[in-house]
Amino acid sequence: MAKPLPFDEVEMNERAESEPALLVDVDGFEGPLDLLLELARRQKVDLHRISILALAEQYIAFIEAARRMRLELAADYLVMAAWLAYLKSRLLLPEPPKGEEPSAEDLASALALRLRRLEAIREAAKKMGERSWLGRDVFARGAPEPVIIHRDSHYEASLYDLLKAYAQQRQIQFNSRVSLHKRNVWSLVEAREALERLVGHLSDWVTLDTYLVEFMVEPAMRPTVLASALSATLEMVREGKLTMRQDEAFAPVWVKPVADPAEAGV
Amino acid sequence: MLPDMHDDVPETLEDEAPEVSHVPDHGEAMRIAEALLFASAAPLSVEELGGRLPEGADVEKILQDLSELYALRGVNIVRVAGKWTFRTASDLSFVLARDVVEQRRLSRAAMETLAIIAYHQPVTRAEIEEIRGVATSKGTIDTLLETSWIRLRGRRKAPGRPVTYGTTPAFLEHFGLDAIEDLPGLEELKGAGFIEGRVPSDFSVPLPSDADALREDEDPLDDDLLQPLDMHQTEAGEE
Amino acid sequence: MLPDMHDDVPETLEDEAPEVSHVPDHGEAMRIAEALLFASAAPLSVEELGGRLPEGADVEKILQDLSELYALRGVNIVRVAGKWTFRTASDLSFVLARDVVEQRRLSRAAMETLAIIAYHQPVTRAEIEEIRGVATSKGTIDTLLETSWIRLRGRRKAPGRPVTYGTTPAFLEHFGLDAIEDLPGLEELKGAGFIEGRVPSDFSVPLPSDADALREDEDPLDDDLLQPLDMHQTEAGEE
Repeated sequence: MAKPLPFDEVEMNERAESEPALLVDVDGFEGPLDLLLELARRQKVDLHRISILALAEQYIAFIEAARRMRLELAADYLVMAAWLAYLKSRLLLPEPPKGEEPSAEDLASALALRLRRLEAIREAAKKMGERSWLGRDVFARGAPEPVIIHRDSHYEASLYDLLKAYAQQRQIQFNSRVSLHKRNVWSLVEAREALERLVGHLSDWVTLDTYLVEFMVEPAMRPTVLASALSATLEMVREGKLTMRQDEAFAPVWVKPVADPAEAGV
Repeated sequence: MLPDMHDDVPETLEDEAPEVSHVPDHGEAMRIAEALLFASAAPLSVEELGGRLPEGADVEKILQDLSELYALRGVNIVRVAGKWTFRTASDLSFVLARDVVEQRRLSRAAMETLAIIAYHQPVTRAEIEEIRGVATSKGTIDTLLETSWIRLRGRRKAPGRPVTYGTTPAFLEHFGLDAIEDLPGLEELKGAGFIEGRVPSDFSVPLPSDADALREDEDPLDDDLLQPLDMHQTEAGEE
Repeated sequence: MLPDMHDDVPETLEDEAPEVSHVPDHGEAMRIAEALLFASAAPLSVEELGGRLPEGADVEKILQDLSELYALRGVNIVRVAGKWTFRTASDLSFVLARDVVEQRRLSRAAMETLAIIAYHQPVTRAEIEEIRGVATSKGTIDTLLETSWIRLRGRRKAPGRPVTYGTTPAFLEHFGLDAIEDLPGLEELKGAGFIEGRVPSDFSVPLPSDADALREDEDPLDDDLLQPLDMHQTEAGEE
């Protein structure tokens, strides 16, 4: 309210040049309601007893003065001026019989109420602004102390997980050992080649073990040599190159080259 | 005149047993509450304090005693947004204000808009404009949302389903209010009938409410509102 | 016994002029110092405080009085690194501590290492690595030591005198074993399907022992092992 008085300016406008001041004032208003409120304050009476008619006249005079000075006024201000001109004419004319439309008195009191409400919220905003703002007037602890969180790690592990981990680990170990032994596997191809070479030197029944003995230098090789040799032998029997017999279960396997493929058989 | 710093505090640090044995040591509980309130970066609720105080401690009494104890000191215990915290005494702002790191000043329009949101919440943008008699720039609402003092509450069950705005606990904390009912001048506004809605407008607002629960005439926000830009576009379209 | 919160504080809030006019109001200066110390993000030096207190204030006396005033409260005014600050009373640090029990799972590497220690104890790190076929990180052993399921038993009587590891009673307790001998043997592991397929003839699962008594090939731990870092460095040197 230290604000320059626009209402005075309008009246003074008749007498003196005050264009620059007025320009500033129009810019300073937050819309037509704000301007009306400021004009109303100039009446220096309680907003409850304000003369809306006088207020309307002052507003219209202000707007006309502003337009004379070719000030650019927002449409809002002009709309309000037009509405107030209408209200003024309604207030001056005798009231028509009760119709659909609200009476001029109702319109006037509604406007007064709006002004009072705006003033009330302005007052509230001012009071809020005057409160102690956090970070402006009052302050919180500048260096709050953090809550120290003791993390007590509780490890979860089940016996199942433990045994699984152990078994897997050990299995990887012996699986990798088997893969090392792969180099020591007597492959079927190797067995076949060896048998074919040997068969050429034979003429009579011989136990398979005898043929293979030179390949069985390592005990670890024994199963693979026997298995591959037996497979290769069976293959050669099928092809009619060998004949074989076994006297009883788990007894030595005998083999003999077939001189004449026609004699092939077990 | 000044309250004694140790009123009602049993002298626990001497080797005497407290007189009433079934009540936990009040003085010690006060010290713990003091430490908690001092250390915490955020205000603490009675429940939060109670959970950290010795079993059976009378939290309300402790807070009352602490408030009195610190009432005239350089730091006070205050209740904001329903929780308790230490704040520097407001009369000392002149010494501390120098520390302020460029506190952003709210424009008059923003301050008024904030006040309308606070006193009339839940409130739509159209309603704010009706009270102020002027269009609200998008920037004003954005600035307020940025302060985190206001929030989008929901949508009014009305044509165009406009967004409703309300204040946040941060608003209460910033303005040192315990609850929205403590807004300054609320009684006067109520008395003048401005809050109840005996105003010549198409909306009727009872007492302001910043409760999370939506009013009867509010719908929840839609997912599309997670984009503030969309929100303002939608709103602009409504008017 | 307790210092009065208002010792030396003139009753400035009554409308009396301070008695001694050339000295600034000591009580008011104390309040300002309190607020400054409270609001400051970092401890304040005597100079920094003096610069904000009323002209002529006796900063040292103010700090001394404040220290005494708060000495038995939940927060104290303390001097750290030559500067002054509020701190939670040290005997109340427990209220600021929160115990969080974190459920953590052992990494696969840690689980395997633990299993090998359990079955092969007393076992050295080199032996664990031989079985697992990969190097064991220091972190893995540390994690296991943290669980308190394994312990350092002694030193192997071998070049480099490597540390031997074994399990603890806590290990038995956690895994629900009555004794370490209750760990399933090879046949049981096979029977339970943990080991499948062909098992090499020379494959065996050792009979573990977690007895406190050292084995014949173990020496007692030396004192230098109290430094875990040294221990691991020593071990690393062995490999």
